[in-house]
Amino acid sequence: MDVIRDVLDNQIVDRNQRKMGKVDGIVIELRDGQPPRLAYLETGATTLAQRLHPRLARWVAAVERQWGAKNSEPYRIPWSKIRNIGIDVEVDVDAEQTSALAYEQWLREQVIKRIPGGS
Amino acid sequence: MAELHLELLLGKCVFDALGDRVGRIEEVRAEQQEDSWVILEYLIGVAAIVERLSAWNLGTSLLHFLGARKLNKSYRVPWNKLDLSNPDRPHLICSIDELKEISQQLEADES
Amino acid sequence: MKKLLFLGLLLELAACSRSSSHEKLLKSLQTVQSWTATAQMVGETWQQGAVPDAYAEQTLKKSQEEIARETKDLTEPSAQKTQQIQETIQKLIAAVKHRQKGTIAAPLQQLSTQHQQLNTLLKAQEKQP
Amino acid sequence: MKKLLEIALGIVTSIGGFLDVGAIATAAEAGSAFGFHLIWAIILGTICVICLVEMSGRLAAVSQHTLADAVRERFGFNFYILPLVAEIIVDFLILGAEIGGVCIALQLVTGISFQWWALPVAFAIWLLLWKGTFGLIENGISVLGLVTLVFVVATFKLHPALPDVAEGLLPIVPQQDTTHYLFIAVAILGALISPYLFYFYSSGAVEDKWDAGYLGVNRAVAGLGMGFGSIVSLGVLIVAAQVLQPRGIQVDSYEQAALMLTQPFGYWGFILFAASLGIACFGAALEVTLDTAYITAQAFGWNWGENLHPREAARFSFVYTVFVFLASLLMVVGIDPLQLTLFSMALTAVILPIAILPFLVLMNDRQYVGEHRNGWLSNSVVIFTIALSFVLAIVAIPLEILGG
Repeated sequence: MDVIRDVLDNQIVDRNQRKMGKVDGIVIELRDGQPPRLAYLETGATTLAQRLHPRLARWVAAVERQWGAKNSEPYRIPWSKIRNIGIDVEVDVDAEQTSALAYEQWLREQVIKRIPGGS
Repeated sequence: MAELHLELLLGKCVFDALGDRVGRIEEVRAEQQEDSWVILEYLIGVAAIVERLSAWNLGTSLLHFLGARKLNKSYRVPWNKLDLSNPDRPHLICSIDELKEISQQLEADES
Repeated sequence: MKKLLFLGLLLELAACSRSSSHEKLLKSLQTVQSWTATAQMVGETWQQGAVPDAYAEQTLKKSQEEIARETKDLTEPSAQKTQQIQETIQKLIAAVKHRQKGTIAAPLQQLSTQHQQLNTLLKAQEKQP
Repeated sequence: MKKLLEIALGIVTSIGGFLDVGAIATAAEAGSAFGFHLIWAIILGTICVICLVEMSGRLAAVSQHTLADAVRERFGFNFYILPLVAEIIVDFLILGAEIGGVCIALQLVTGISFQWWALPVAFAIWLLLWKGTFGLIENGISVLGLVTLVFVVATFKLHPALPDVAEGLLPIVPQQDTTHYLFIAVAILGALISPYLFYFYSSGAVEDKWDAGYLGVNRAVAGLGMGFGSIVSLGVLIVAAQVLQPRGIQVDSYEQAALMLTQPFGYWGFILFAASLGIACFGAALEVTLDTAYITAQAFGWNWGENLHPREAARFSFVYTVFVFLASLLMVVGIDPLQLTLFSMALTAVILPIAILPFLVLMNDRQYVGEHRNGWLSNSVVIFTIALSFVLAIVAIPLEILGG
């Protein structure tokens, strides 16, 4: 498997096929005398910003601390939770229960539902 | 056990033991071993990008058109030949001559 | 890429510095000509009942404004001509305002003559080197 | 039978989708200023857009990916952010222009200045997106869009001299007003080859759940639909050349263009022009707004879909809500709609390489499209047209702005 081509930046869907973000980062574990192991997928604004520029990442993190939704840390998914890597990366979690959708949920509750026809 | 962000390794320049530039990391190959996925090798150099886009026909003809006659600076580095103890400056623990070049491999694939 | 852009910009400046006051004059005259033709067509179509009153009034006013703006850059004898055209358009506007289809025929005829005179002027200017 | 219906519907949609403020404005400007001499630009742009629309439908049908998804996955986010930002900026200007087109249409009919219409129009667009489904938007607007065929009817009524029209197929650069000629040529190409169309079309194909069985439908819709759309554009150009040019009217503002149908049809011609402009722009405004929400949501992997209830795709709905109101502000402050249109169309030509080239690479990627890869012909047509538009754009835009 080509990790960058086939996994990084791909769509993540939960066990109900709900879109829950994309693979913003891949965390590996370096081990003595053994090949590095793919440990987690990460999804979240700070992880993404880090790739563009470290300063942008610090700025995003500061903004999130100030105004962000709760639990806005990048969300980690252990590699063992991955069910299938095809067009999308399918993981065995329920998106609504994770912090990956913190902003989606915040917008839904605070903004969208308050607009007529939004609830 | 040290953790490392793979996406931040992308595009990092790899140096050999003498401190010369080898190329940039563009792709990482992994394989399933028993329960876990492990990294086998890192692909370095321009040809790695073209391969990542798997657009050999268009890519190579375009590169030829732009004047790149050979893609001889692209290598595959086995996981145990790359020292990642300083992720900002990854370096080889072997000489370039021991590495396989990607372009040769690809020509073999094509034929 | 940057070089290409830079080259474009250079060409630009060269072209601009060459563009003489004569070319500017021509451009102004062409614009006046186009808006005069517009006013005339609006007047005619309004007379035939082919456009709404509000539209006719607005567009005539706009033609007048555009012509006035160009007139500032013009010298005699063109400036005098465009001044006359503006006055004629004022008559068209008055006719439209009072919804009097009968009174628009005369100023329309006048505008048509002035338009032809303007064209002659424009042709003469175009022939000059 | 179902497929036939889909083809028919798709063609109707494309006519509606193809024709927007850019197509009408640039064709009117071209015809009034240069007669038939810019017909070649419309033909060239149409051939290129047929190829590209066919490709984006093929990509979506074969790989189940939208164009934005595919570019992000293959090229990585760090690359995708470039076309994304470029496209959002251009979409913003185009949306402002489309809203302007609707407002002008309303101004023509009511006499109330276009600035007053901007917010109500933006609200109507938003309401339709908020409440409507993809099918309603696609089919409803496009059926109304058939009114634009009035330009084709007008063309036949005006009996243009065929040899003169045929001469317009050859790209001949005139001695006078060369820069303006090139600028309008660029604007025509930019108006026809609008990247939002491809992103939108591929997202639509995914929303409609196309698979490889739809390749034939896709080809028919792209070819016939875009072809018909282009005939309407040609109609606008020919009518402007027949009616406005002989009188010496150069279209500098929409009020002047509004006169072009009064000669063949009288009062109804005026109303039909306003209706065509209003409906075409309203449809295109819906598409541009949706497109921006699509590409943003797809960039970050959010849930998206016009068929979803707003609460199921909160961030997606939020993006289009904010975007459409921001873009309408361009009109509220009173920027001239026609100048904004021409400028944003020419700017589109500048971003074409970055928006289209990654797409071409994907269309040659065996993993994505398998045996349905591009042939050399469509590759060459697209590369040639994009390169031509880009070069013309960087030469003509500064010239036009500085006033040469």
